[in-house]
Amino acid sequence: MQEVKNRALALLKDGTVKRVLGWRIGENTYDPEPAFFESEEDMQTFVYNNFCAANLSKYMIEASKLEGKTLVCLKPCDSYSFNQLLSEHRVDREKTYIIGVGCKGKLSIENVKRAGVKGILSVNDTDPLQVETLYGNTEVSYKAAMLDRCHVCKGKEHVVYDELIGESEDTSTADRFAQVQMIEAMSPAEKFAFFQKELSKCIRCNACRNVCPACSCRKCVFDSDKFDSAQKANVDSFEEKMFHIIRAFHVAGRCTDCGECSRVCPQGIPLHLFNRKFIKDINTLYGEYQAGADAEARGPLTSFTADDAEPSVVAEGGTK
Amino acid sequence: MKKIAISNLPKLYAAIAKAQSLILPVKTAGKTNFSLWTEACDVDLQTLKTVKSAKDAFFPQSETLYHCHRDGKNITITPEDLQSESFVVFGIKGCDVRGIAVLDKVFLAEPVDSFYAARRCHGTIVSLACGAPEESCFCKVFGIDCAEPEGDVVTWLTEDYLYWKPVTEKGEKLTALVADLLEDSDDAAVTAQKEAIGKIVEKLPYAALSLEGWNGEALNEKFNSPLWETLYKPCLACGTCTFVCPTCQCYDIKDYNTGNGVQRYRCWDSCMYSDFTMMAHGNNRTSQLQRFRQRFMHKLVYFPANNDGMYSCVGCGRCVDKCPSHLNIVKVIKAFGKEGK
Amino acid sequence: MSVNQEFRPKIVAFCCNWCSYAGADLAGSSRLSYPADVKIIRVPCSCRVNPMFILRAFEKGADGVILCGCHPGDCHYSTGNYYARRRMTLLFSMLDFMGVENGRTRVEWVSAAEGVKFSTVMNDFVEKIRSLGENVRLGDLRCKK
Amino acid sequence: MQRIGVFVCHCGSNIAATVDVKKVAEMARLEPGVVFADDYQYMCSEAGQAKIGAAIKEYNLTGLVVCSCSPRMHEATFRKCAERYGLNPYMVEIANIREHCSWIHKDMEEATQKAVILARAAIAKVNLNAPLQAGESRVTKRALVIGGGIAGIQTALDIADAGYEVDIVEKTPSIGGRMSQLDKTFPTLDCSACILTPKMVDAAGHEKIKIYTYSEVEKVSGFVGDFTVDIRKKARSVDEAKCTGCGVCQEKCPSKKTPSEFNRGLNNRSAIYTPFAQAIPNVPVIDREACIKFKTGKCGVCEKVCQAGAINYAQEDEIITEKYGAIVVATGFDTIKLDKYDEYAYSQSKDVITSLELERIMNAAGPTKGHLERLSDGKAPKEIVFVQCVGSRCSDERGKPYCSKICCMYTAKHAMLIRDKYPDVNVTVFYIDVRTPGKNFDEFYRRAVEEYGVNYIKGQVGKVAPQPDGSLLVQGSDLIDNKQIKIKADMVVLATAIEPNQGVRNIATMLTASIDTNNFLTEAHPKLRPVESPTAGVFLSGVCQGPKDIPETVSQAGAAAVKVIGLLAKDKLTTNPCTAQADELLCNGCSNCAKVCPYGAITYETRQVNDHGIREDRRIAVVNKALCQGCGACTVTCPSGAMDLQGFSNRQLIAEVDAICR
Repeated sequence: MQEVKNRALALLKDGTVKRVLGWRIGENTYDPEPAFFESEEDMQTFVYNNFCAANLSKYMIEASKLEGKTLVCLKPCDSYSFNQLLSEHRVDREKTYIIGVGCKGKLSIENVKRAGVKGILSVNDTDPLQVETLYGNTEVSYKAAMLDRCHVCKGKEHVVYDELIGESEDTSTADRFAQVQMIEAMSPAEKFAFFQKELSKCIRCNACRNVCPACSCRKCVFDSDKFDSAQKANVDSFEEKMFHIIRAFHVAGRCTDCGECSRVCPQGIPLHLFNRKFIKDINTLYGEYQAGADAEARGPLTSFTADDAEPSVVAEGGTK
Repeated sequence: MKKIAISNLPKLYAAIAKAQSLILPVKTAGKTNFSLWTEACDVDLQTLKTVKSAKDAFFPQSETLYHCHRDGKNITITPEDLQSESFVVFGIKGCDVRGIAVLDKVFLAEPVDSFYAARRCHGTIVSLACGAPEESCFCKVFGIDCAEPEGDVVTWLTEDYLYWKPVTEKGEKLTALVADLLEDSDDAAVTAQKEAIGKIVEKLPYAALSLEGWNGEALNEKFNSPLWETLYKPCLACGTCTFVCPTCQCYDIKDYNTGNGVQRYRCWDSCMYSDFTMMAHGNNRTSQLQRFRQRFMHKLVYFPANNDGMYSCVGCGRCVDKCPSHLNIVKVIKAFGKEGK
Repeated sequence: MSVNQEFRPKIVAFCCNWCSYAGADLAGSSRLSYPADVKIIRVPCSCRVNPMFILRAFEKGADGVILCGCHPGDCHYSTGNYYARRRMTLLFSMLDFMGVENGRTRVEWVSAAEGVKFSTVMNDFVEKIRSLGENVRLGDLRCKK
Repeated sequence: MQRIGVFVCHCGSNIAATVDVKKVAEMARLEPGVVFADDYQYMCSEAGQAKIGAAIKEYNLTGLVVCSCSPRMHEATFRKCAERYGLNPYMVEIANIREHCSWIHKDMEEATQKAVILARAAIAKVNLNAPLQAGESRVTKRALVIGGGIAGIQTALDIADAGYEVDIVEKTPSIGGRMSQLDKTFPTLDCSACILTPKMVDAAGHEKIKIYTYSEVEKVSGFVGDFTVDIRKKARSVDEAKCTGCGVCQEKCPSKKTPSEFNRGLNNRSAIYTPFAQAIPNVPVIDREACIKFKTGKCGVCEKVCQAGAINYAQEDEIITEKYGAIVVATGFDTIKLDKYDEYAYSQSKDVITSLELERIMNAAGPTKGHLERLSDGKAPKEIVFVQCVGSRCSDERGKPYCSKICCMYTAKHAMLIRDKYPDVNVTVFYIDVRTPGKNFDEFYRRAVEEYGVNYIKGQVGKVAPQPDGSLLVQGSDLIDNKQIKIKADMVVLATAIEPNQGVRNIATMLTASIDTNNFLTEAHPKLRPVESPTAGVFLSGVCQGPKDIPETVSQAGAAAVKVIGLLAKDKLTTNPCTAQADELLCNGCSNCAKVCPYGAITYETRQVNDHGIREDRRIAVVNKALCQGCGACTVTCPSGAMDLQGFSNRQLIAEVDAICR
């Protein structure tokens, strides 16, 4: 979107910001990469299109350590992550200039491929997507190519920004917790089989952890010897469970449900299910809570009420 | 040239599996990876690229080296047995076969890695030509012919038949094992497919990727290039590229406390991880820039310098497909290419 | 449900120092018996128990894990068990979500005066674990070797 | 690697009868780190301890495991024993093989097997123990009391009488608090001022007590034994040293239209004023918002009439910084605002009043000089209705869920006093329950009903409607006779709920003392530590902790004083070494640990760290060892495992888990 680019360039030129954190145009429309831009020349490769799915808020942790202000482009859902990081003192608001960029639902080339398209040579980002392939030209509807998370978008309002550019469109068509409920309805054996199958694919690449804005530990507990838990590979099926349960637990009440974990998983494991299960439980048991909506709010795991549900609520089916 | 009707493939799998274990692309929860064949498994030869390469078959992501068992004050150490039974890896693509050749350079050179050598010795490779190469493929750049891959047996899949051509002695042996199921055939269908593949390969977007300047001589120039400073920035320091790569061969050795002893195992490691080669004094690569540079320098500069010019990239394009930040070796090569011009 | 009386489960009980551990002591001095399968680990407060400890116990072969603390409102540190309650509720819910039998984990509030309750709870819990049998869904196979 | 000695106690036959102690020792010898294991009749005996001592010397032990009774029984004994023989006391772990084993199991084999496992867990833990040193911190022998009501005065007097310096900080111009506003006190009906004033005088005259009135606590830092407090002494505009308290300035002051706080706004006061005649100090303050001199620059009457020359318009707020060893919160209460209770017509009629207002009306120094009269027309009321539980025991958000505790008694008092002084006045009380536990309380209430003929009706008042003739129509229900009642009253008195003083939230934040949902300060333990706050060195006195009457307040005030004296009597505080500690290389500085710390022991500082060669400034959690009580809440909140608890570390607990499960 030219407007974002022009504005970012103007702010860079007038010295308001020292650098711009956005996306650099890739080899194709669908592979823009997160990038820092420091000069006008560099800005020529800046892009903001519907394939710019990456949540840039986590890059602000490192950018906050740099001298001068960084302009960052945040989509509505990214702004929640930024706010959460802010509440945990991991980013510096003073050093951040936020352009809240509009979002009409982000596209995933994986989903285009999932629709059966092979050998993609070029693709545009409008509805429907015109795809040129090695094996002929085809069309894919925008909706089919949209990231799964955008179908259950939590809203297109930015919760923190300095200025807003571009329009957003509501893309939410499904219930965010439908998948979770589907699993909850299964028998223990079916649930176990479902997760066993999914998690057996895990290769412990840590992409989910490293992309997650809530997983912002300097050193992950699974990389340190503090718990005798340092593991690198899928040695036994237990370890994936341990890793994913604990990871979800550590981000419980802090996860904004940005969906990056599922987006980046090379094995397509629906990792967001763990986070959503916690979010759903928190909402049911402790009242509606949206991490990152309010940088001043106290998280559900660092607060309590005297009459909270007892853990036996689980056996009684109260978390279904 | 032999052939077998597609409808008879389950019989072929069963026949091989009866004699030895069979590893082939299996779809589980929507993703296809190399896995042990079972009656119930969903064999998937249609997906061009398995998520992980076929590397696991010879160099598993994790494997036990030995067990220590403590009984009172006595400790017994039991080494893990080496592979002693034959097995077949079916459906490996040309790039992955070359990947194994890269691993051979590392693990079969002195000192020989006995676990790997035992597997190589007992494994038969049945490769499969790539009927429909995809946009991220650039194996041609590394001199790989995906229309006629290397292997003990080479196969081609058409709409009706799997064409089967034994190449090596191991391949002949396997062919003999399943001879009942195979019928003789001419080369016509295969020749036609090879021609079609060749045309597609020419049209691949990265077909003309130039590796000019990537060799041992370029070490200092490449290492010291300011380009890395920009290139590494989006890197999340995850291990996706490393773990889907057919040639990445780094591993770590760790101990697992079983309660009554220790199980020592080795598992893949990633040079992208901050604790890669962490030692008592700390880490010899302290920044992500250094770690990122290491991966590409290794594949394109150090490895060819030490292995008669053989790159440790085979152009499978998995990292191109899978990098969460859309970084990849192609972008790196191209960035340096532009710089040169 | 048939109960295998031969099966001797491994059960880890985390007890807070101020209430539940004292409650267990009282059960002892009152000679209120419960199966020897239960082994108690003393922690200062129920809020000291990290979910990782619980998963670790299962990993290493435990068949059941129970956490005992002061009754809500009576925490020696005033608020510890409230945090523990939320943490454990969410953890247990996740284990249930993943298909681990929810009877394998439990939280009970036992005061220093409730020796009888401690013994009753442990008897009941052991019985429950026996009926569930060996933990196969959360163990690490390497520990069985 | 540790060199561990394991000592298995027979406890006579208590253990040995069901546990094969020899076998336990034998099995323990096989465990990693164990270099010596033995059993003995009574480990806790002098001879048993000598055996331990000898083994420490002979085998050069670095850690001990004693398999014996509960650590709650003898952990301290064995720690002292270890220390006596030159070992750090925290290198001792107890395997409880009595209460948790021999006493509850009958089968010897089973019990022995369990004892072996319990010993194994203790050995696994001790292998990871590290010597811990109890720290010391100094104690400033001076206490601060926040609030100068009866609670604060009593606490201060008790502390001062024990010989320690005490400062009282009072927000208003005089000490005395709510009690000074009361007319009579239940159940003895003696005059409130008569019993309070001497105490105020005592406090003012006490050589160990310093009183800062018209002052507020502005900042608190430090911790138990060593607090530093900034007190803002607001500008009084009157020089305390010069003022003689003659009162001429107040008489002459031309600005006399400010509602008197002391008389609950029922009459007015001058701009320069002392709240009441017996105020201490008897030095007026100028209310700068009401003062004509301050508003317009013209006037200066007080300055002219003051013969002592005490008036000083230029006076400025003063910040006094003082160190204290202990802080007592005695901030008291106020009545709730009634704006959400329109049905009682409080804002519509001057004759609907609160009980505290009635106190002022009944008081000889009050707005009506003690005559019971209607504020609307000055007429003597003939029909008075009291409404109980206005805002107390309330299930909706208009009021408070708790019982204000004092209303039943003071209403009985009011009813009785009115009937005594004005026998022709009819008194009706609407109540939900009459709650009169307390010495001589129920007798008191029954006198009101039986001797004074006060008409008690169980039921609630639905509406008070002012009538054109100036009367008030009270509509209520009688739940016992199950009928609607209408009373034409001349005056309605509302037993208004009490709530903690507004400023308490701010004070609690400064002190990191916790507050409950009703803004009452939380005690360290509701039963066993009722006058201590969870924050070490902070104590609670009076209604700030929960509703109380005067006798209860005074006894709690004394109890708080004793706790303070106990603290100040120490020269040094020994800190519990089993405290949390943050690993600076792992800490994210995210602040979540501080949120769950009940003691406010965690703060953050920006510090340069060297993380394997990378030097950078990082926000790091710092645990104040003097405040941390070692609960471990922070350790679980910390995702990276940076926060760990000494003595119960992650690795130690995991080692125990592993040992039990293997």
